[in-house]
Amino acid sequence: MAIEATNGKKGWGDQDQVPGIKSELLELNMGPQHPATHGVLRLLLHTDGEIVYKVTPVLGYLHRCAEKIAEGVDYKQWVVYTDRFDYLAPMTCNHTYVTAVEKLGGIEVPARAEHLRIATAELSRVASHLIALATFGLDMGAWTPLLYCFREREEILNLLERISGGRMLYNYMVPGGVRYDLPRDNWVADVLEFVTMMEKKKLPDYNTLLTYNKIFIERTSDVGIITREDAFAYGCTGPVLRGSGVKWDCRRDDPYSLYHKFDFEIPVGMGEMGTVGDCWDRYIVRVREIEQSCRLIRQALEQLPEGPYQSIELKKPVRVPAGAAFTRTETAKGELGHYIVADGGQKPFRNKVRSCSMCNLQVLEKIGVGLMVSDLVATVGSLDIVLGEIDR
Amino acid sequence: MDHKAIFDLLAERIGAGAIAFHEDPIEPWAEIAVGRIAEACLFLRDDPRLAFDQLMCLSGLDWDGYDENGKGKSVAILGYQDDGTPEPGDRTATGDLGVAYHLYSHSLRHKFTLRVRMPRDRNVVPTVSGVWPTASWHEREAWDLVGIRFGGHPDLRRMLLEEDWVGHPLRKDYVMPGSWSGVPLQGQPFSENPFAPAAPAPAGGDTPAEG
Amino acid sequence: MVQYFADMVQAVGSALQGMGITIKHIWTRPVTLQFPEERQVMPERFRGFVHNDMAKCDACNICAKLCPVDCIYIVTEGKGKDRLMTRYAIDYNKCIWCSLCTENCHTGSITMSHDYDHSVYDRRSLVYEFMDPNVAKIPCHRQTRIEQGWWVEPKDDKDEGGKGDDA
Amino acid sequence: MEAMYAFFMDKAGMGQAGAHVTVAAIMATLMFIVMALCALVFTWMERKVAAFLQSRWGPMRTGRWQGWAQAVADMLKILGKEDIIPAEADKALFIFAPLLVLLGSLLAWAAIPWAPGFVAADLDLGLFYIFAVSSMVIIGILMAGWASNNKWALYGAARGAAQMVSYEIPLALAAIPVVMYTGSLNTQDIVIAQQGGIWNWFIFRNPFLFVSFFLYFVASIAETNRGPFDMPETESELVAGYHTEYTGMRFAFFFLSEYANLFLVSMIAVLLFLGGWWAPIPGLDFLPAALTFVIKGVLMVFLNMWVRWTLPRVRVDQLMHLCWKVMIPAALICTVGAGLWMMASGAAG
Repeated sequence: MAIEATNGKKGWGDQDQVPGIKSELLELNMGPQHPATHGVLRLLLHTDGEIVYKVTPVLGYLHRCAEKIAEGVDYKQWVVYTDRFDYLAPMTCNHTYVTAVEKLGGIEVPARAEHLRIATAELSRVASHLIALATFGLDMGAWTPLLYCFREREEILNLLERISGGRMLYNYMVPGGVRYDLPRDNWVADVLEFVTMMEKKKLPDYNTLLTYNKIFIERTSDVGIITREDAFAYGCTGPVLRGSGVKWDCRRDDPYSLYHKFDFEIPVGMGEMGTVGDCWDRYIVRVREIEQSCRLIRQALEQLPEGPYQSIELKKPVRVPAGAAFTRTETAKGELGHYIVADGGQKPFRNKVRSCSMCNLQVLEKIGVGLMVSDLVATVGSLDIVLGEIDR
Repeated sequence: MDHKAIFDLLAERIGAGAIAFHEDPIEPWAEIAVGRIAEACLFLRDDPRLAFDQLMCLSGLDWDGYDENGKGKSVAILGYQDDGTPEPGDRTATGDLGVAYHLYSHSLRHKFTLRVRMPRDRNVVPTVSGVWPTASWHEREAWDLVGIRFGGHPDLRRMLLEEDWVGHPLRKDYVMPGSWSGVPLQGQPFSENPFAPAAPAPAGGDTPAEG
Repeated sequence: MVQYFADMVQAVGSALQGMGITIKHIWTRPVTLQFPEERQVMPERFRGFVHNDMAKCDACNICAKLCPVDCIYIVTEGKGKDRLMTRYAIDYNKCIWCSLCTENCHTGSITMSHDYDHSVYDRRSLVYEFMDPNVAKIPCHRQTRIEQGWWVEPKDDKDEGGKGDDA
Repeated sequence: MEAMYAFFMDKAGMGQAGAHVTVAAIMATLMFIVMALCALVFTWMERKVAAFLQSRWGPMRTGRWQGWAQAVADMLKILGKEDIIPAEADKALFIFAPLLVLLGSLLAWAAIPWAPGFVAADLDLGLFYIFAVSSMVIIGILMAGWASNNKWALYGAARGAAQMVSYEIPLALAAIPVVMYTGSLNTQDIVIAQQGGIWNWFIFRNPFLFVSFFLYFVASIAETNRGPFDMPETESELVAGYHTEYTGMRFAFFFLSEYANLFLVSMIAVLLFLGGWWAPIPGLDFLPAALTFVIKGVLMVFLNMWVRWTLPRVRVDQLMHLCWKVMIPAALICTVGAGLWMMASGAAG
């Protein structure tokens, strides 16, 4: 499908069309195998030279129909599948799902379990934001921050591996608590040490290396601006919404778990380097969220109460009374939601997942128009999508 | 604002289009007539007392075989037989289809849930993608997976599956096709070793030992 | 005009600062490991390849039922006291290391080993037959049930299936 | 060189023309071998430098020490790769492009003065010649991108052509103050003018020359298409840019020419600003002249790699902005400034 540039209009770009010469927009397939599309996203571009005139995301290359699988496995078994949504921050996805099941099933969760959940989920969020930083830098051509961020992420994976047993896909939370208590070694001390190192040494390094680098600022500021109105209209959530200057965080404003007990701030994009809602704002929101997550981890672990870490027997299947509820929580990428329709049995009747990355990506159709190809890469990177969650 | 009050405002506006309000303890919801949903959504978004500026979620639902008694006796989805082929789908589904809309207002901080329900053979719902642009992809997904048409949608294509895929997987009577574009889609036989002949155990102690 | 020169100074300055960060890493020891020689010590909860201890297994089929991906194949003959197990196989092509099987095993026979690196030439080789090929059938009923928690902290990693956890 | 001419003319009895041809052939072969060796060494060096900057080990397996044989293994592997020419490609151009790119780098090597008297082509217009023939690389890149019949390759080629043509100007302008000081375009003369210790190098002669060196360095990065100015490749945007469709030996030619160019511009920086073969302090002049020259070149290459592995990439329009609105005015100012300085200090000959 080629769009003819001369279909009645005077021209596509700034330049005038030469009369009598048929010109077309160049149709480019960016992806599904492309270094900058963060997985198997395919963007169908119509470009005129470097300028993009139309972006059409094509999804489904990682589709596994997890929602259909949910109807076939019971509530506990499906926790495993939630790991596979946002495979960069699986703990937060676990958290969403178990919160949804608990809300619908009226399951009490012990405070210790909630503290452990928050600590692990925030660790996972830090890991995911590190990947976001790293790959965003890589999209800009900065290789070295990628490796540094992966080095720190590796530390987080080691910590989470020690408490959950899984390296990337944890399957740690269950409805009614967490699967395992603290490990026998001094896990808490190690986490606190890591968090301190992250705040004191690593983040300043990243900031010097990438955040306040002039080239990086030039590449990202005033690029891919999502206005406040667009962010609401397109259902953007998470750092994308906050990057547009909206002080909104599900953890504080629609509280779940024990987040209301802890003290943390919500960083928002303020347009320090350009316009509010540009790529740099979305990026800096993630950097500052890492700091806030570190604070949350410290509070959750320092105030870790004694007591049970599960409220229901693990061997028994979870039964959820009939009903339907939508639950959303703040994952690393945005607000992940589960709409569970239960029929009173062991399996959900319908489990719809509201994918935050999908809504965040959708805005690209609007803001991608008129960008340069390089800026489009930056914008996709700043949206920080993960295809496992979009395609499910 | 209280859910009931929201519903009353809505009922005042669209009259008989607001069919019923269900005071569910976990999540109250309102049932709306299929034809009036876009109008209702526009009202909910634009009325300053309501100001629902975010569509949190739009879910397509297939109510076929839903256990109304809450005993967990819903019709099971079709799975696979022991030989790996999908179960034969001679069951004919008769239940309704539905769509659930979860709305949220950032300024007023209240939520509301709307549901529509329509017979299986008249599966057309007015689109709300004009109200919230985010609904566009949600509706495409609902069309793709559940098979609900959204009237007036600007670009109702399949989103996650291939354009020429047959069927809508999240319907309860969906049968996995045997092949798609010449690609066989059957699963493997679960009861026996899928890779005949049986594999020899690799040598060396690095692997789980034979029992 | 001032902005023009300020930008230039900032560009050069921030580039030099960044180069200062990277050059620091030349002097520090790299963090990566040379894998086959150096190995990370796996934590005790690490979920590696699933291992089934056939001496304990009584073919109750719970693991096979709980497996979300149906990767455990158990074939038995007969009923009651005469029940014989003829096949116990795990397809590692499908296994997703979720540990649902181990935590519900009431005999404690199925465990997650610390073995994580394994490569084969043929994916058929990843279907593991746990039955001794010389013994065609194992009576399922021969042992008493072990009552224990849903998950046992392994006391000694060396006993858990493989040996690849340390080197 | 003179000894070689003498040897072939007198001892072998070849006559003047014969001796010239023979010496040229020998030097060309030598240059090609050195160039190939450089590519091998710098591939390995790039990987190790990148690795250590990034807190990794880099290649450690091939060869006993620090994976030194990795580059050799890579080259052998790349020779064994299938040579693919896309069906829709323009075959002749596709085949010819890598050769042209390589030729451009190779020709420029001829005028590099390795040691006193040891230069393959001792041209009076040496510097001019180097800048002229190295522009041939642009044609090769444009050819490769067009012939591949791949949209990404075309993008890369178009960007590359725009970039390299633009950056030729600041590159040459930055060299003009040096030429003014020397009064000659001959590469040997330029080096000889810097005789005697680090304070006699052109980079430290006056502030304008220092800025010129900096401009030259930035322009040379752009000229070699390396980060942060690797517009023709931009692996995160254009997949691999102009060599997307190339495999095997043809790809190796691009690779070879990239590293040859890298060393070439580093050596030009050394001969223009960093004193050529002269030792930095008198105590170090026991080293052979060629070795001093190469060591300085390698240090410049290291600097280049260090920059590449630290900085993000600029956008293509910012690249042009940098060239036309920042570097060319700055280079012109430096030229004028250096001239005035020269007149003021009475150094003008």
